[in-house]
Amino acid sequence: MDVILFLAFAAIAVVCAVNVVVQTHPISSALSLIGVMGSLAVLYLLLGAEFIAMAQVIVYAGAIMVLFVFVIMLLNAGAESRRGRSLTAQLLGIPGFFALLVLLSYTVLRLFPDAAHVKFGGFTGGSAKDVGKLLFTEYLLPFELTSVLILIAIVGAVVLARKELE
Amino acid sequence: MQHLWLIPVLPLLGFLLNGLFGRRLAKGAVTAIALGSVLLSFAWVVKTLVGLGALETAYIERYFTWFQSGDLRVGADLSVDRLTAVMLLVVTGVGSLIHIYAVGYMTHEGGYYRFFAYLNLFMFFMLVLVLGANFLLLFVGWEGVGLCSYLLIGFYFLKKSATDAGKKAFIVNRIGDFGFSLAMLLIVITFGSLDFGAVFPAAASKPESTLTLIGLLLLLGACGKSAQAPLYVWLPDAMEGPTPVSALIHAATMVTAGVYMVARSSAIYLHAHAAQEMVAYIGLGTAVFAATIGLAQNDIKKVFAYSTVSQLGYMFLGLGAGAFSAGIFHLVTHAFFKALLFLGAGSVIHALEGEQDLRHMGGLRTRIPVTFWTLACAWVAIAGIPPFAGFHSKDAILLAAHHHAPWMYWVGVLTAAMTAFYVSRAMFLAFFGEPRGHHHPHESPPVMTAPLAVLALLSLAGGFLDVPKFLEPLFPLSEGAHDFALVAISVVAGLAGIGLAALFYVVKPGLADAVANALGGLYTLVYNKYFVDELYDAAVVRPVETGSREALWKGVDAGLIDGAANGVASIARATGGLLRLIQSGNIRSYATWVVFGSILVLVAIGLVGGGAR
Amino acid sequence: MTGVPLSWYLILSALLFALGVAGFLFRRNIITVFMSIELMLNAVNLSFVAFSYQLKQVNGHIFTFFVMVVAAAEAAVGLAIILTVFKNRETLNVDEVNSLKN
Amino acid sequence: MNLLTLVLFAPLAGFLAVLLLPGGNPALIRRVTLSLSLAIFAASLGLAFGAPQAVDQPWIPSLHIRFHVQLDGLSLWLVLLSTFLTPIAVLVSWKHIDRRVKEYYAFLLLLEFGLAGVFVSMDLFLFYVFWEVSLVPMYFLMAILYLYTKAATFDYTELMQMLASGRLSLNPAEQLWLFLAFFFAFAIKVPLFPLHTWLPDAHVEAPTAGSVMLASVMLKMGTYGIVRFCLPMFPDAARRCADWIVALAIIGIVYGALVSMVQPNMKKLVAYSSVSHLGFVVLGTFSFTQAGLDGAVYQMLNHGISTGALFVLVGFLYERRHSLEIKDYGGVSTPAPWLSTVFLITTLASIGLPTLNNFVGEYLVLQGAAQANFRWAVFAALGVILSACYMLWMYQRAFYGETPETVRSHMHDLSGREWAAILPLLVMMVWMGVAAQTFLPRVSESTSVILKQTTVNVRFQVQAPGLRGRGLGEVANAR
Repeated sequence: MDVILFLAFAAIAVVCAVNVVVQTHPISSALSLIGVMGSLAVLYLLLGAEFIAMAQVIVYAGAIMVLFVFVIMLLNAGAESRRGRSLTAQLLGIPGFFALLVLLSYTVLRLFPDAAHVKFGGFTGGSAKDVGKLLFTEYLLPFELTSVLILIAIVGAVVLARKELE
Repeated sequence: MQHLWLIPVLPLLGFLLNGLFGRRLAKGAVTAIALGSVLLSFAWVVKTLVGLGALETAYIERYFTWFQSGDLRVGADLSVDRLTAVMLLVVTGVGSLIHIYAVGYMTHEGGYYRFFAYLNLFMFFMLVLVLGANFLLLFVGWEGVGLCSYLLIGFYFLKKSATDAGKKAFIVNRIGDFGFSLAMLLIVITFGSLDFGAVFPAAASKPESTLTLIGLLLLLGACGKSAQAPLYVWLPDAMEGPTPVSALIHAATMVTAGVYMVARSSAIYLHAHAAQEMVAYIGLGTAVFAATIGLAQNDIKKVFAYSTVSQLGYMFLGLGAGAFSAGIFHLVTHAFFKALLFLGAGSVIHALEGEQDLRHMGGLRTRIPVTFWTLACAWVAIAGIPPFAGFHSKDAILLAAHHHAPWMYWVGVLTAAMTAFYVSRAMFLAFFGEPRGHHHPHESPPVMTAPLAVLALLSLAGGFLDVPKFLEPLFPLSEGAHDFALVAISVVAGLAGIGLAALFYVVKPGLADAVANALGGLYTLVYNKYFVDELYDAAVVRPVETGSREALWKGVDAGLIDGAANGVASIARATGGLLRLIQSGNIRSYATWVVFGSILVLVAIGLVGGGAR
Repeated sequence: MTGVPLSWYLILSALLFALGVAGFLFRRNIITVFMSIELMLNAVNLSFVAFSYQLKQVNGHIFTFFVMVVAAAEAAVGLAIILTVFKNRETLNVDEVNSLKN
Repeated sequence: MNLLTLVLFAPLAGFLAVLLLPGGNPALIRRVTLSLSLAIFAASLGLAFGAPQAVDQPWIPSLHIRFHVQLDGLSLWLVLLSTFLTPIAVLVSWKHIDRRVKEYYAFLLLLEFGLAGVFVSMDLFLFYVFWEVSLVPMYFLMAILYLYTKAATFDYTELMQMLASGRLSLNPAEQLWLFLAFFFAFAIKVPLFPLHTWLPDAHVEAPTAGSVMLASVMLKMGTYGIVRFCLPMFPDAARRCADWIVALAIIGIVYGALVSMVQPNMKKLVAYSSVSHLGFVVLGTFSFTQAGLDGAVYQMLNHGISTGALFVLVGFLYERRHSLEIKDYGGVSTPAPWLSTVFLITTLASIGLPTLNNFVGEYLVLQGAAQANFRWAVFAALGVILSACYMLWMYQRAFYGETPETVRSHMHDLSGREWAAILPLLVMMVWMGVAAQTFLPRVSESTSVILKQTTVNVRFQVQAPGLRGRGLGEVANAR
């Protein structure tokens, strides 16, 4: 069951990710990205990360991607043109992509040759309660700092956007 | 405790009071402070010396450690022995007289308080110089009097020639100090201390080559301070300062510091044969050389300045010949008569409202009689006429020279004749014959003539102070017999000099010019002081200055080093130009490079095997 | 059933990351580029969660949480910048945005 | 919280405080900065009396970097020099700085923080952080990282213990390269000939207070680093390179003096004279003698006081006449007698007149150099002659002679504020010249330790091939 679920959602994630990259219209890319995120949420669940899975759906798929779609609509962005390619990106990009993939995989495999197998329910410490406990004790200061960060980001976004829209 | 520190500190207080508040004080108060501090200091010297009695050994007072590094400790220690006692009396005694004189001389000058502040500061440093119980304290005084000399020569700082002369004095002295400093360094290396009490007793056990080097380096220092060849050039120029300064610093006290220092270091010189020989050679050479220049000078102060150089040469001759006490003896008598000569000259200049050229004087004998008669005392003293002061001391030196090497005696006698000639020439030109100036001379006030009278007495009778006898515990008297023939020859030489001068300038006034013309080139050479200044200027000053500007600053600094730096910069710029191709501003090519870089990192991790635990 | 080897998750993560990189490199639309970045962040999050499983610790979840927060903030500011750029330059093509001043 | 920490961080707090002040009130900012800096100076005076202080706390534990600050005879006076000169820098820029006043004074305090930090850091990483205030010495960074890879610590005390016990051993080549990397970074800062050409230009551009701080304290960071780190950690390499470095130092002494002589610009003249004076410091350091090291450290302080004062005075002149060219002056002593007197005293201090501060330092350096090699002293002493030439010549041209109308109309004597800035410096010149023992024993205490460290290691490795160490034994025999 674990294997089937993993393979299914991993496949969806990869296909959607490829779609993000190859689609020329941003709105298609955005919708594909939502697919990636949704399937990742399932994978998180499989890994025992309930809270993160929920957050993934609500924050990423829900909030962030809506923002993206909203901006795409606002700017009325169309399919991208084909001109003006970067030569460097062309020359180095494709070999770079494969080199990166191979190397990352190699490193990962080498670092974890005998890691345990993942079974659903093998780790149950990822509930909202557990995460919350840790978040509000040991990671209290970083947590508070992120709230400040978000506040600054909101202010920054407002300032940036307002300036041009007035 | 005799509180030796009071001796130098009193003038220092005078300096501080006058220097800080002098501008706001009344002239009378400035005078009182300046004179009072020096007179008190003199009184304290007398009291101390009486209190110390026979002074068979050095009396030392230690105050505080000036600085210490490792085993080397330099203390603020003062000491008095018989040599110091003589120097103290000369410095404070003659110094006091000159201070009194200066009150009259400087009355009408601007910067009255400044003058006396400097003069007091000078007294402070001079007293530290003679009282110091180690070489470094001696050096403090040594540099300090150099500073005061600089300030006082450049006292009329609106005159460029005056400030030039001050600067020249300081810098030439610095060349001497270069030698002195190196000598001190070598002394510390050799003896491990700078204290006189530790160095001199140990001198006998040290290798002669080291002692010779120390002796020669000290001699270089002495040459600078005491205006010996080849570093004498600053002293004639120093006459730009006010006349009391010339008398105090550049005749009676400061310039004799070199003599004092060599005498103080006699223990080293006695074991450094070559160095001592060198002292004699330099002294004799300077004595003759300066005397010849003195023959043809027309500025009354310049004549006396060259005379000072020459007389200092005499003292060095005495020291070099091993007669340290004779050298000090001459130092004392010279302080009397040369101070008198300068103060008298100052009185003449004062009377003539600033005229210094002998050719514009004449016939002053009746106009300013006090000055004339006191100067006459100095005249007979310096000419070596028995039984006056100069005769005794010069005689002692010449006898020692004869004992050392007879030829030195003969050169010394020749110099004595020249000395008698140029002083007589100055006297005849100034006081005899017809008045050549258009001035209306007036006699100086009593505050100036009184010190002249005291000094005149000392010049006449000073020779009977048996300084060599007093110094015998320090410098054993040489056993040379008192040869009357030698004495007679030198006296005759002096008389001949006076006679010749009388012939030239009184009996047949035209003769001098005729002789000068006959000598032609030789006269021009002497008249222009052998062009030594010009030679130094062309050989040292110009090349150094031009070389520094053109070669070092503009060449090496701007050209070579900055050029190299700019070269590096242009290489960097060229590299930057290459890299700039990458900096396209295109986000995606940047990203490509980031990827490229992370791939490299991964490869590196793979190669190094990081993380494989 | 023995379950899925952890390395599969990691390789999936690497694959998604590489795809994100590829998207970043090849796409010219600035919004798509931005989405590629989000993709890379997600790939990293997956790694974190996987490691967390392996080590039986919640810390990885916390990091993921923080990454999400940063991503949200970044999205807000980034999209605002994109808006501004678009207003100024009338383009979303990154190749045409190659200097800081007009 | 001990006094050392307080003195170290007070300027940082002051920096923040000044930044928070309203920018529209420059008078307030000046007063606050002045009183802050005075208070810091007063507090720092306490350091001279109490027992030696140290703070040693973990800072970045995972990298084993510690916040390790310590005060000894070497650093004490340099810290005091920084805190002493900051109020003076505030005073001399009182009128001169009229734009961006807040930023200027705030950064003056930040600079004080950095300088004090450099002098007390006993952790190489911490030292680097403080050093960053002014310059990015890449070689230095590389060198300390290399050391870190070998020793896994940045802590100086620990490094020295490891070196002494042999747990950390560097082969001669490693020592040489590490020494050179450290030395190069420091030598630029000193600056040692031929790396000095940045200095005159920097001074001409800097405002008065900048020049004062640069010349007085920041240049000392280089010489301090050499004495503190280069010598004890790499003694063999230091001794091996000593001949070359001394040669450069002597060239610097003579060369700086010669080039000073022909400068038409006062600030450049003083800047080149710094090259000459700091040559003495390097010479004393690499003589490896007690006197030389004491003299070198003392000379650092002396140079801080007297050259600082010279820059202050040149700044005063500039405020009046708005020119740094010597030819634009002349006869200044008639309209401004006190200014001239003070300038003269400072000049005399700078050329090493006994009873003023520089003399003691120069003498000890020369003594140390002479003990190591008499020829060094001979060449270095030439610099003493030349210093008289250029300083007095400048003084004569600027202050003596007839006063041109252009000068007379601008020149007035010292104001109360100017007195407040210069008088402490004058007092220090005399004090340090006459009562050198106030300062020297503490200095000797530290330098003798450093000297011992350089000697001990030589004894260990004296057989190392190609090493011709001049051990202390030889020096002792020479005496």
